[in-house]
Amino acid sequence: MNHVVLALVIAFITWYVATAMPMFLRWSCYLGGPLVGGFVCGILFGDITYGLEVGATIQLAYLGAIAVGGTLPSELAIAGYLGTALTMSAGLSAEAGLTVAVALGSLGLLCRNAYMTLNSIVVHKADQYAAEGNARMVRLMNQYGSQVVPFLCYFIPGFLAMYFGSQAIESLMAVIPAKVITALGVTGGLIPALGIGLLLTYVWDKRFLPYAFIGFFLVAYLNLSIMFIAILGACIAVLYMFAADRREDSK
Amino acid sequence: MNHVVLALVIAFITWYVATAMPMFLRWSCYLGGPLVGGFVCGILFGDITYGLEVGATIQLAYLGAIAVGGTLPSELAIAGYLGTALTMSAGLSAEAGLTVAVALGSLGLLCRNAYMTLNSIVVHKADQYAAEGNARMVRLMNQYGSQVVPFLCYFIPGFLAMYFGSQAIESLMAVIPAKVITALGVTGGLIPALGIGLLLTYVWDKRFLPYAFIGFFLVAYLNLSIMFIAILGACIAVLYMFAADRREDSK
Amino acid sequence: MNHVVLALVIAFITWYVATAMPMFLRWSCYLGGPLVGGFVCGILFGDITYGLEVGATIQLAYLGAIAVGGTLPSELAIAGYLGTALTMSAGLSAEAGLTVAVALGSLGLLCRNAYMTLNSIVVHKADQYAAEGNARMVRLMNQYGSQVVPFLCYFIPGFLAMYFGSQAIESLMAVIPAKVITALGVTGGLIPALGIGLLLTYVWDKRFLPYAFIGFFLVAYLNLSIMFIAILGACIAVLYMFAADRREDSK
Amino acid sequence: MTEEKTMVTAENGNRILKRRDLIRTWLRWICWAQRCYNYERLMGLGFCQAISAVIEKLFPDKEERAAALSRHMRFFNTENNWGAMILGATVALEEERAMGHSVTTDVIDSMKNALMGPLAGIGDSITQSIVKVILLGVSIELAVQGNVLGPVLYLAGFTVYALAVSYITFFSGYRMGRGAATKLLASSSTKSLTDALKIVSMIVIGALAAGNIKVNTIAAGTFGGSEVVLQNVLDSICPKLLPLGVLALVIYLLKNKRKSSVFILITLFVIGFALTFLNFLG
Amino acid sequence: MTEEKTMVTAENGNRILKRRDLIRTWLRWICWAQRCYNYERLMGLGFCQAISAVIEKLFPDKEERAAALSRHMRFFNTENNWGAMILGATVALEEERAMGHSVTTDVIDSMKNALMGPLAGIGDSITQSIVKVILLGVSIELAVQGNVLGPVLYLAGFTVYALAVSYITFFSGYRMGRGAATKLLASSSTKSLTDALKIVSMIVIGALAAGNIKVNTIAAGTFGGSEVVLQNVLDSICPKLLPLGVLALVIYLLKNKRKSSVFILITLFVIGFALTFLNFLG
Amino acid sequence: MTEEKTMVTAENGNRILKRRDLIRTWLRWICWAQRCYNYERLMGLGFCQAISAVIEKLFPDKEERAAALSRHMRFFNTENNWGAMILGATVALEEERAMGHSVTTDVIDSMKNALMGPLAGIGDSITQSIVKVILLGVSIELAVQGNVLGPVLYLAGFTVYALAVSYITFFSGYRMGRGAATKLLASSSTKSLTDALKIVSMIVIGALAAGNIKVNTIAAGTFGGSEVVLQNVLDSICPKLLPLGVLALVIYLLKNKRKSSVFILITLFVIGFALTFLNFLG
Ligand SMILES: OC[C@H]1O[C@H](O)[C@@H](O)[C@@H](O)[C@@H]1O
Ligand SMILES: OC[C@H]1O[C@H](O)[C@@H](O)[C@@H](O)[C@@H]1O
Ligand SMILES: OC[C@H]1O[C@H](O)[C@@H](O)[C@@H](O)[C@@H]1O
Repeated sequence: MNHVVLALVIAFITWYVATAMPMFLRWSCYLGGPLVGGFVCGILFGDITYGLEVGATIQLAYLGAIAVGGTLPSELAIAGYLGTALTMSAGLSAEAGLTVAVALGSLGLLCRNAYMTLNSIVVHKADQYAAEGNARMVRLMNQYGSQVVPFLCYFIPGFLAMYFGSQAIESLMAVIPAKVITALGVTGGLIPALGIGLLLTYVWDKRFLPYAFIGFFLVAYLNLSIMFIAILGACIAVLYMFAADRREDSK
Repeated sequence: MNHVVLALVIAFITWYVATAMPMFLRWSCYLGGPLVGGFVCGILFGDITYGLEVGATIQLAYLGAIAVGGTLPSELAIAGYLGTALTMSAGLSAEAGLTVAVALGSLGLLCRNAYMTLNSIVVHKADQYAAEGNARMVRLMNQYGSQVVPFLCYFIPGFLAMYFGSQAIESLMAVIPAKVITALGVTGGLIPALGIGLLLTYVWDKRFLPYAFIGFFLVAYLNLSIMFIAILGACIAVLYMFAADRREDSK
Repeated sequence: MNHVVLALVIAFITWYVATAMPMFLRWSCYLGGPLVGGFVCGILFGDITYGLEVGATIQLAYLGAIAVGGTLPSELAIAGYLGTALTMSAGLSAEAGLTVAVALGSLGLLCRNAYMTLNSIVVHKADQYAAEGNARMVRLMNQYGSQVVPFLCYFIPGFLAMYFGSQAIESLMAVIPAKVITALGVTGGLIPALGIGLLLTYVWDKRFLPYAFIGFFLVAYLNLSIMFIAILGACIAVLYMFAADRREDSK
Repeated sequence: MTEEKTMVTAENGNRILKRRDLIRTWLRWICWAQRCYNYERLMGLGFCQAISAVIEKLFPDKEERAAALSRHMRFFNTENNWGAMILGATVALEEERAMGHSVTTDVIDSMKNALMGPLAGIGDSITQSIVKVILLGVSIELAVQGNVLGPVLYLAGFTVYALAVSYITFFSGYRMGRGAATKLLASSSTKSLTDALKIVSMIVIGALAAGNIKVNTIAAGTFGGSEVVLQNVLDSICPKLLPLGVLALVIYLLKNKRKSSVFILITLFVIGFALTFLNFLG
Repeated sequence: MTEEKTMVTAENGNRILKRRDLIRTWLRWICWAQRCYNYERLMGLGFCQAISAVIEKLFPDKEERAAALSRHMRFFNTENNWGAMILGATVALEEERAMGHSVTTDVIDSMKNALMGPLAGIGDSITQSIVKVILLGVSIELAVQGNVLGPVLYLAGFTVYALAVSYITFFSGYRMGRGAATKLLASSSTKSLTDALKIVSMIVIGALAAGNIKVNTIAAGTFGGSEVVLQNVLDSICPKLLPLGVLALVIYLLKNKRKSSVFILITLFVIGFALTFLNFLG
Repeated sequence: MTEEKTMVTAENGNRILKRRDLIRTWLRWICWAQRCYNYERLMGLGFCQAISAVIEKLFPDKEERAAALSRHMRFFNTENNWGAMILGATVALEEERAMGHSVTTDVIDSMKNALMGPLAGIGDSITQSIVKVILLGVSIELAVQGNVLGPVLYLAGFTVYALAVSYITFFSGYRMGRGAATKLLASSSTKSLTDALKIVSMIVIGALAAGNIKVNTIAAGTFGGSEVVLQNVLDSICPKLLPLGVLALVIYLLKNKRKSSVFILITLFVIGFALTFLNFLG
């Protein structure tokens, strides 16, 4: 695909996932941004395996990302779609890509804060229509008015980053010493601990901590697949529920 | 072994298991008919491995066969002993043999219904002896009178099926297209689902369903042996019992 | 190392572990005598693998050894340190060494009984100092007076056994028929059952017996490592504790 | 426990029946109770044979004996092994009656009638759905590998079960008389024992399903230039998905649609043939 | 259960809204409730769009309609899927109000306010900490192996979850009106369901940790003449000790030291670089 | 908890002993309490050495000191680590006595006597049957593979255990005085802790048994023309049946027949030799 077209497509997707998608898809495509982004970019760049590898690696850092009360720790549409695309077009390793994506994700919070603030304007306009009882225009405000600012905030920087960025990153990588590349790789192996740590603190329940150890050591010793462990866990959980309900009843 | 002698032996065994065996052996040899039949025929035909394979395959269809209140879903003595023997003498695959056995088992219900109805005659005779206080004759009725009709109902058709059947089946198999043989094999792989499904509905208990999944996936993922799974299950079950008894006590 | 020096060192260690070590080390070095002894002798003889093998094999026989109320089933310092050293200097197999160690351990109870009886003298001396209010001399009695008899009881026989024993054992082994050696090996495989059996009877609790079976069959079928099984067990145990505490609370 | 023991001792003094009478009665039951099986009386004649020697000994008078034999010729049906408890209790009551205690024949007959159903219920489910399944599960696995221990273990295990259960229930029936089964059926440990057996059963059935239902798709196609084998795709999600699906279908038909075995058998044949000819399975 | 059913039937007679009105309302919510996302009102405008058609139908009078639209423009924020229950209940109450029952606008507004917090709480934890984690866990594993089923399974699973939960909660909100969420939040099976989900979550997180945190030491030295590779020593004690250590450190920083993600990220970078340059990791 | 805290603070004001006095007492206990081990007094002299410095400090008067030293020379025996709690409590009481509170020497002596048994009981079973077994189990496995970490882990683990437990119990004994052990022994979490430890112990013992009892039959025969190796037959039923059998025999002898270790040792020798010479084992 032509570089310009590619930049346009990536910029478009980034905007679309960030603010325009139907809500029932949005959180999955957004919170799972890197994973899905890796897949999408894999198709666009014609190398699905590479895309999946990059996406999965970046995703691990965001396992614990949670969107609560409208706030977010990072702009996942940018980290996930733009970050993956840049990594792939610069031909970086997944671990180096992780660094790129994490940096972009933090910068991206600027885009997010911009539209989350400026969209108030649209809402005030909608207030007027509501006061006139004009339901149709209220809907149009939500549907289309809402997208003006976001489009500017995501599409334009996205396009520019994509158009100029991959070249810049490539040149940068060329001058970085090998030891630093190794160190980036090592750090890339550590960062999933953050995502997983965040998760664990959210779900934290002293009573169930042994299950985390069981899961950990089942993989450490027996290298079982996650699906199998999830199935086992589900079976145990259902047994627990029945037992708990029975206890309740017998009270 | 001479074909006639073989036919006589198989017919004899079929009758013996169906109605004449000591009761403490009867249900194991009957409900486990195909498994035991495969073993017995394996010895008779001098190819134990083949016999066990055929028997085990057929048995799976009857895992859920339950004899309640004198009724039965199939005549397992005929399916298990005659069916295995015919399969082996015609040299069929275990899956094709399954089809043969299932068909015979259904037909065999005729034999069963015949003797279960006609044996009333013996009972009425025994009533007379009882009314005379003649305990010895009552016993003789039960021991020997009871076997006249069954012997006719099982031995004769058994002998005929065995004597003429294998030839017939062989010729039949020769003209069946390969695709049908494949389909029989495929169906043979599906049929155990019936036996296992029946079983599961008998034992059905929502609270314990997760254990069925655990068993399933332990085999699916780790290919553990049934004996090991049964031992694990027994350990869990005993722990459950102690816990349940403790709950009882603490009430 | 020179044979005399070696004999001196082993005799010294045997005494030190038996009565002189700081108490917080004593029970670990004593009850785990063969394991630790195997390690120490491995270093002294310059063949750690051999030492560990002999030590671990002997240790299994003493898994269930428990020191209660001052009594002991065997003199573990002698079995563990002297026994391992003799085995190694005679170049015996671990199984044959087990027999040697077990025999020495039983003989060693003589040494133990001697000092446990004779040390009363020291105590009575200390009584006098206590009655004079002389705390310092009481301490000296405990620290140094206490070691006179033990040193004689362990160091001297230890040195002699080590100096003459290995030669004697070697000659003995040379004349023993092969079948007896095999039988010693077989018996060596059986003896851990005693240690493990003793343990099980100490910890015995009907309610938890299924866990012993689970542990057994996890190793028998899947050959899992003990560390993994201990971790699994610990997770289950913690879950059990939480559940038990909850039950307590809800009463 | 102690109460029961003293009861036994208290009565032992005047007992007419010897241990060998009891053993012979139990043996006749466990060997021949279904010998003259028939729809009219089921195990009626078998019961009569089993108790006949006891009746002969207890009631030397021909009239009484004839009446007793006739009474025990009636319809009777219960589970082969656990049901021996009823025989034991009947023997005890007939003995008491012979000893002149106030036990009427009515009491005996109605006890037989009252207990045969419940004991069939508990016995059938334990014997046929649980013990049989576990033994078959283990044995089929061995047999499939061509190991003769499969059937041997099965026969040995089932035989030990049958003899042990019937022996124990027969004699506890005899010792405790009428109350035996009532006690058994009410006890809370019978409940937790059944639960425990269900657990083992469930886990074994699950394992059997994964090991023995065999369905593999041969469907394949090209997707984005490279060949995709459907079975590999399914396996990468989770192995044995198709067998699980077939089992789920069968259970749905059995439990929710209340279809018969024959209907399902035919359905499986139709599915097997159709999907084979469509080149989906093979 | 029966009580609720009769309630529904009793009211059904005079209902103004048709099923398609409800479906459209639900669809608008689940598609566009966050379309005009902003810090001032969050999902306020989205809520208004979702309910707008209902308002048009219930209040033909322009004044009334304007007032209603304005009221539903206010600040609103809850979890995307579970929160649909509040919309359902609001629709039900507005309908009752239109039908002349004694429901005041105050009641409606305060219900919205009262429920949005609790439903955000339960919804966020189930959707984002549990369902997402399990789906991601399974999918990442597949993706790492280069299997496209990873993202496909994830998207499919999450979408089915979002649609199913919002549909069910929306309609039960509508059917039960005000009481819906209160009931949900108080029920003891919500508690044990959350516990159960936590169990699955915990075990999956543990598994993810062992599979995805990657730390290997390259330290080695000579000990007693022979070379000792530290990583082998650690593995012989227990595999994956270093990943476990890193995770323990992160959790300690998060929970005990209450450090921010950014701080930890930097810490991990520093550790990674330092230990690489010290030739400890590699 | 709070109650206990205030107690400590309330008394702290007038305490005579410094932290270093306590540390030194604990150290002397944990190092030398069994140094002059003997059947007459067991740990009596060791106890006296441990508490001697405290006595010197509390009772400068020679008479009083001599009396106190003599009292603590008496027979004393308890578990090495958990028993430190008694020393702690004794120190606290002696201090109170020195401070003029109404604590008599009788109270102190009878407390020592009353607590040494129970603490030996709980301590012996935890230290020797549980902690030791788990550590040994893991370590032997490593040692058998020739890994020096085996003994190193064992020594490190046991030492940490001994120091930590004795430190904690000594100081809580000191803080809580007389009530300490009583509380400990009565608490329901001690009960569930012991249960939990038993669970780990049981599973580890089972694993040890399967891994370390080694019995293989070399019996073989021809059956139906083909050679049958008995060990293979047994393994096809279930691996490790013979070790399980030997263990069952030993447990039967220990528990049901109450045989001594020596008897069993001889039995095992006899079995080993007999079956080897019969060419059954090898
Ligand atoms: O916390 C409730 C709710 O707040 C915002 O709307 C978003 O962050 C949602 O993801 C979240 O569910
Ligand atoms: O149902 C009770 C009983 O009925 C018949 O006698 C047979 O089907 C037995 O197998 C069954 O146990
Ligand atoms: O039984 C209490 C105690 O007695 C003696 O002092 C020794 O055997 C110790 O190991 C044990 O703990």
